[in-house]
Amino acid sequence: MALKRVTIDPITRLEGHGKIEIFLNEDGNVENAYFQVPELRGFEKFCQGRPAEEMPRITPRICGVCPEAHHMASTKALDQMYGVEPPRAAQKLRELFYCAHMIHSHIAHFYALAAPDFVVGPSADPKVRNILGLVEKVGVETGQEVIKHRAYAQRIQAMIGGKATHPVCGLPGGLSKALKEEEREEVEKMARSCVSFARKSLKIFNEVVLEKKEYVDLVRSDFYAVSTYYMGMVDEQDRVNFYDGDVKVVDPQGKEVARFRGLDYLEHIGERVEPWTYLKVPFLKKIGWKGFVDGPGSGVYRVAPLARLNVASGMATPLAQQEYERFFEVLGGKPVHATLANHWARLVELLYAAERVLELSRDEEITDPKIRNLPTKKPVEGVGIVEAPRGTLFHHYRADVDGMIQSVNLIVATGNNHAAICMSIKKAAQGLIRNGEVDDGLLNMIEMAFRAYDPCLGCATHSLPGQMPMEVKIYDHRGEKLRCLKR
Amino acid sequence: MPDVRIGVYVCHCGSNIADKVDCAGVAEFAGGLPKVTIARDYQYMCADPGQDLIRKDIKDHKLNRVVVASCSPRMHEPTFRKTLESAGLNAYFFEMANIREHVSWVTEGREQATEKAKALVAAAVARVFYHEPLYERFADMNKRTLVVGGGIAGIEAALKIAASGNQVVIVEKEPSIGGNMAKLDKTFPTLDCSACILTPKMVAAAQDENITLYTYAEVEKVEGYVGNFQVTIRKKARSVDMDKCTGCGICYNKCPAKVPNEFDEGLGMRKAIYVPFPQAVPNKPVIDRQNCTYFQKGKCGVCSKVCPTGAVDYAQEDQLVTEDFGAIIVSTGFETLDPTLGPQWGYGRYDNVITALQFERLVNASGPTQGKVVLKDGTVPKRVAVLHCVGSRDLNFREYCSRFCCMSSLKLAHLAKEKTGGEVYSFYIDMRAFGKGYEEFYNRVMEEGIHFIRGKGTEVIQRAGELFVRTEDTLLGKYREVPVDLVVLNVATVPRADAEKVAQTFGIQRSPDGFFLEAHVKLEPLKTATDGVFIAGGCQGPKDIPDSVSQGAGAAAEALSLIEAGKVKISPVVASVDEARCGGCKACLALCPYGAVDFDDEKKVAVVNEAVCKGCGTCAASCASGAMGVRHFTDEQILAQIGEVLAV
Amino acid sequence: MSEKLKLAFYWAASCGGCDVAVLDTDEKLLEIAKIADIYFWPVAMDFKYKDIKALDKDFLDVCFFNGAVRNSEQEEIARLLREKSKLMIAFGSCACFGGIPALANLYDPEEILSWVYSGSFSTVGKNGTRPLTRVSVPEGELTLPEFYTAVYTLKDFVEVDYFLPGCPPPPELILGAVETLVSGVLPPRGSVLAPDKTVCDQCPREKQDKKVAAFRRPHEVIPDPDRCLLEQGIVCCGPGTRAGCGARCVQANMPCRGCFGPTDGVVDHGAKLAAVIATTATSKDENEAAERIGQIVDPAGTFYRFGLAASLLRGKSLKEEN
Amino acid sequence: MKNGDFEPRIVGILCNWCSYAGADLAGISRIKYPANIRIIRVMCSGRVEPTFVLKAFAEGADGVLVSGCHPGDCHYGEGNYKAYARKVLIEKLLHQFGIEKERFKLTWVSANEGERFAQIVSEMVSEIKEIGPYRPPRERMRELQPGAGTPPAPGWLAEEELETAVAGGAVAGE
Repeated sequence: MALKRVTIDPITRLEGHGKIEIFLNEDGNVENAYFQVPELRGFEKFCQGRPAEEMPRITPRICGVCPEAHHMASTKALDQMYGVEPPRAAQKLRELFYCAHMIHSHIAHFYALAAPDFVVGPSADPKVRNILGLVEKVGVETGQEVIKHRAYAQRIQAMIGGKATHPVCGLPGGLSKALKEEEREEVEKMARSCVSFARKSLKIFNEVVLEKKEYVDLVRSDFYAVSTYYMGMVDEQDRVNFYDGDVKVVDPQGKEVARFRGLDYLEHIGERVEPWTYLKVPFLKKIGWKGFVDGPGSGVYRVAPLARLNVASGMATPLAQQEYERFFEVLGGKPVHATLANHWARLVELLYAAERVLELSRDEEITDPKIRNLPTKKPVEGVGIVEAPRGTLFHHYRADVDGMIQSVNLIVATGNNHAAICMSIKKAAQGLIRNGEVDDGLLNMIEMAFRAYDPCLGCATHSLPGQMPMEVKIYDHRGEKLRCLKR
Repeated sequence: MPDVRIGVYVCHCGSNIADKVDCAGVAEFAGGLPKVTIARDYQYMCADPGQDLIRKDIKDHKLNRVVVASCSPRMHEPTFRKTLESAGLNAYFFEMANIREHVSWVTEGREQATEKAKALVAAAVARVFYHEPLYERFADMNKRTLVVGGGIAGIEAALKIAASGNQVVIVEKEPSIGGNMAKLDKTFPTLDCSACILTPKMVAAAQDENITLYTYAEVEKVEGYVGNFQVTIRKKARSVDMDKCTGCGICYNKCPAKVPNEFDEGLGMRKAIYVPFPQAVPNKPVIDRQNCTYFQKGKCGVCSKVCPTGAVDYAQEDQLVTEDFGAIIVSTGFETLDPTLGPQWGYGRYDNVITALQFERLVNASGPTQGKVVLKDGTVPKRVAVLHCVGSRDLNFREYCSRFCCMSSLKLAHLAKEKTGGEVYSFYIDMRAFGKGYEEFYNRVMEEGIHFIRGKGTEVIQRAGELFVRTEDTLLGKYREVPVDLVVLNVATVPRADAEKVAQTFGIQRSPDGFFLEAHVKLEPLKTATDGVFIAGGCQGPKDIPDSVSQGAGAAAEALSLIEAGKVKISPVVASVDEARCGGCKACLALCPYGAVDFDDEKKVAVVNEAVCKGCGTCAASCASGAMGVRHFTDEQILAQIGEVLAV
Repeated sequence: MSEKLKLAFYWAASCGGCDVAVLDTDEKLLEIAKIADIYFWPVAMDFKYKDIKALDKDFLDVCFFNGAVRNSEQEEIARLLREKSKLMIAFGSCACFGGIPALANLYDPEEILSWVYSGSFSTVGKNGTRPLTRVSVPEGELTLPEFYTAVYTLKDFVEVDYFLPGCPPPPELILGAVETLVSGVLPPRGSVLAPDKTVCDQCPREKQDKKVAAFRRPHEVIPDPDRCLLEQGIVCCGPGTRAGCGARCVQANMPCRGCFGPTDGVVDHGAKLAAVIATTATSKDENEAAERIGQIVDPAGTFYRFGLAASLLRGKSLKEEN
Repeated sequence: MKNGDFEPRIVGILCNWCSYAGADLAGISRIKYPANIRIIRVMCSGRVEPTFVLKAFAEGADGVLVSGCHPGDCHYGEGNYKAYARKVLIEKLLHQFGIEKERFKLTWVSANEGERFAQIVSEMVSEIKEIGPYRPPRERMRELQPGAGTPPAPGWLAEEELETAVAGGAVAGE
């Protein structure tokens, strides 16, 4: 029977915009799926000619959802470019600031973007399948808790960064503003509250997902799993760290295959240009590009919370460590390939971030007024790497002797996942579209596969201008459009 | 805004414009421009019929804006503004397009000229649309004048103004008026005695009921603007009650403390309580507290014991008085270059090297030697050298010519000859005898047998107790060493040490040479950047007595013309602040050359003193918030003009 | 529910910070939800274009449009939302004046593509492959949108009723704007919903006459926290930038970069800033003046950091198109 | 690019006391120079803002000449020093906007330098003829309907007003 035309437009509840094309074979089953990013804003070009020290205040505009990630990566790139080490207090303050950002981002994503699917239900009425609907469901108090703690995280960032969205504090060799004692006390109070909120969030996840068989099956189900390499940053004890450390890569069996810092990223990561998307497709150079396929032979890798838990051998804080162990216990050992497990991993990280902020807020060095070393060397080249909420983020600059930017290279979190997202969507589609049988809830399920990566197309389009609505088009084997899923 | 109705008038200026510009075509073009109600071309717009035409149209066509395309606004803008006013329209609803000086007279082709004329007219029309009515304001003119500096220039100015029946106050820093001229013995070219011609004027000033003398006083602060200055004056403690003192002189005869006498250029001595010179005005003593035993050691007090009227008052203190004036004349004079700056001149190193002013005191009958020219050892010199241009016309010191030293050097040479009968040598670069009777005086002195050596006296050396002046004799083409007994250095004339402070106090600018800057080097020699503040005499640059006197009189005329007008016009083309927008960044404060921009600490905004502002617009051009604007040259007006000037 | 205010939020060429700013109204967001129905908010809610297309003309009371306009898609949506909304609000610096993405106007689109897809360090197989607007893959044909030659502001394409600048706009101003709109007492069309003062007005630093002997870059000095940054030689856009941000950056010891745009009546933000900054460096010695001004790096990227698309020139003159 | 029949349009912004008077003197002395310059008067070169220069280019000027009194001669003391400082920064800006340096000049012309003024204009005209016309970016932004987005050429060109203007019934040179 001939398919009618359906439309999804745009993909909502993810930061940015995207476009999905699905092709079917004779049997009306999925042959291939393409995830296209249709815009280019040109940051890598128009940052050329700008003064290097302005980069931490220009690049956050790549993404207003994770501006701190770009701010920090950029600031670290400047440290290296000017060969200047920030004072200890500054480094601690930067990490505190950055962990606060993780709290904000993970809360926002889980409650505002992801949770509605589980809590309200994938096939619920669109009018209620959102943060407000969620508040209805989980009760106003919880809703207010959510809002309060995200606000706390924003407040902490604003204290240190001047503004929470698009902070200004980062300078080569330190920060522009020290933390006052009264501010520290406030931070400690808020952090303590965030820790208990993070635990509560895990409890909620436990109730609404893990205790519901259909969801657990969904999470476990093969069509939400792709077995790829994983990349993430770890500290010297091989534990998850967002602000600084080695970038570690493990294979689909969880075995370490690479560990690098700074400029060496170029030896490990290559970016392919595909004619059908403006977002380049990164892959592991040493493994090589075998196309959009998984398995140990393919250079496709994944980043973001699940990847970070997969590469690390633990968390640096006690409560998060317990959750980390439980996570792999329930999901059957490392590495976990189930894409939807990202949501759980995200909450484990939320707990870690909260504990870490609390820890740092109690560090007697944190209020030290000495938070800047002035650069003395001539600027050359610098690479700054951090773990953005959505994965590993690379900023790479070259400047002239006057510190004016000559060239910029950026690999953003979502970019790393580009290939994997295509594959996940294909898999999900394969599992969810049978003979072109499609309904609205199921379309949302495709979006769930997509959303699990929390793909930030704001970031993805760092190299692109403008934006494009999301649509899923389905073609038959003759390449004729059967359905266009647009909303 | 009521509907804007613009009238455009294109002037032929006879054939001056019409030869190159299709005036009718331009008028027709103008007729098609937005808001233009009527557009005409006419033979001579500035002639009465032309102006009548405008007046008539304003009435008949209810015009509320007028554009005249003719000559330069620098020529006839005032004319046409009056035309508008006479027709009951605000003068500032007028704009002029300069199609003569900037078009017909400079353009080859008729076509290009016509197109350019159209562009300028379009721009003028666009601009006049945004014109706003502006109103000139008047402030009352205070009739009192302040003269700062009681030298010959200041005295002359004061006497002239007083003669007109208006009040003058002279503020003099020294205990007596008289200035540099009082130190001179004779004056060139007539050789009459300086005191004889100066003293009567000093006395006249002292006795004139319209003149108030504040000697031993200085101006501390000047506020306000032309017509309404508030001036704070510090009357230094004289330690002598001027009312009680009769000037009998017993005090300074009895005073035990001796001090080198400034008036005699340090050659003679005076007492700690003293009158600077016999003809001083006022002729009443002052105590020099730095050198008075009573003030330094707390004992003595001789003067107060001997004073018959008990006028000596050790407890006296400085007095600050604030008075209102309408105009200010600054005549603070000059001083001479410190000769020790040029060791090669030998001053301070050799006993018998002295300055011209010291020589003046030597030859002066009331001077330290009662007029005898003697060396340190008391003997009369047989050979005297007079050096011109010491530090003048010299890139190492002062580039400029000190103007009167050639003549004063001739005078000194003459006096040296007369008093010593010895040989007198005059070392000069070239002789500048430019004034009335000066060349004649030069000839006369030459006949007196002075040795004129054309060569700058570059160095004075002492060998075996004998002085030699080194020079390159440019007539003989030889280097010479001339042996002499006494060397007189006619050192350069320089601005007073406190010139910078004085300039700031009165809002006067200074030229690169450090002297006070006139408003226009040729046409406004007495005006300054600040309305109502005039300069006269040596403070503006080296001057001889006749020049200083005429400048004093001229400055008096400037002041009187303001006083007679009775009112000062305040132009409406000034800066203005939109207080609602000003963010108080203070960027504009330092920019104003007239200090017209002030800061209101209450409201935290800039404020403009419209009476002081001259409307240059520098502040507006530097105000990033657009809060600061300048009337009649607003961004809107100029941007509209720029936009339309390119439309054709 | 129809008595409630009908709102839409939309996100064009921007970073999403504006939407986060809306979330940053925190618990007030719930209050807004009480007095208003949000009909369209792609970043947070499941409503789709078909819902909007279905609406009657002027059905929505207010549309908050953030982001610059960079392609036909965005222009189309802008026009669509304009038609459906009684009031169109340019929300955030990008919609108001192009924002940071408009710095792209300093380069030709071609220059951008060639660096991103050939030049950049980690790009492999530099065989000149470029994204194409039409490309056939084994399974069929795929398309990508083509981009405009420059970044534009919202008002370049549709009538804008109000402007709410800021990168992003602070929650206080957002709530203030909503209150104003609810109150029904509307300011004149075209108004900017922020104070008509400059950042200096909100900056607590002590200010004096501005005479700058030498300009220094933010990373070169540790400034006195109580004195005006510009007077310390650090280029600061405060004197010409609209207030409303609470001078957050300067209070974090960093100079203003002008995200709120100019005050009313200023035609070109960057030009006004250039005027005041240059004037502070005035010297009677031409060489000295030139040397001082020489210390100001990247004036275009500094004074037009957020406003290039709304400036007089709008960007670099593009290469001849033959 | 060379262009024989290209006639550049140059906006001249001159200070009232020196340069405008200098231009007047050129006229009074009947010195001929190219008609390509259109002069606007300000009281002092210190009034000249970067905005004026950019406005001229945005409106399609091929060049902008700003002229004031010689250093030290400013009628207002120091306005021309401010003009100079701004000029240096304007040059940097124009360079970043891809506008050739020949298109913008700041000169000092005194009231008695009519000859010099004429010469400066002639030189500038021929230099700009060499490099050809300037087209503001707006012209190349094909998506933009003519006029769209241009900062409202201060309200006065608004449609309704044009109408009333026509309605105003212009009478041409009677």
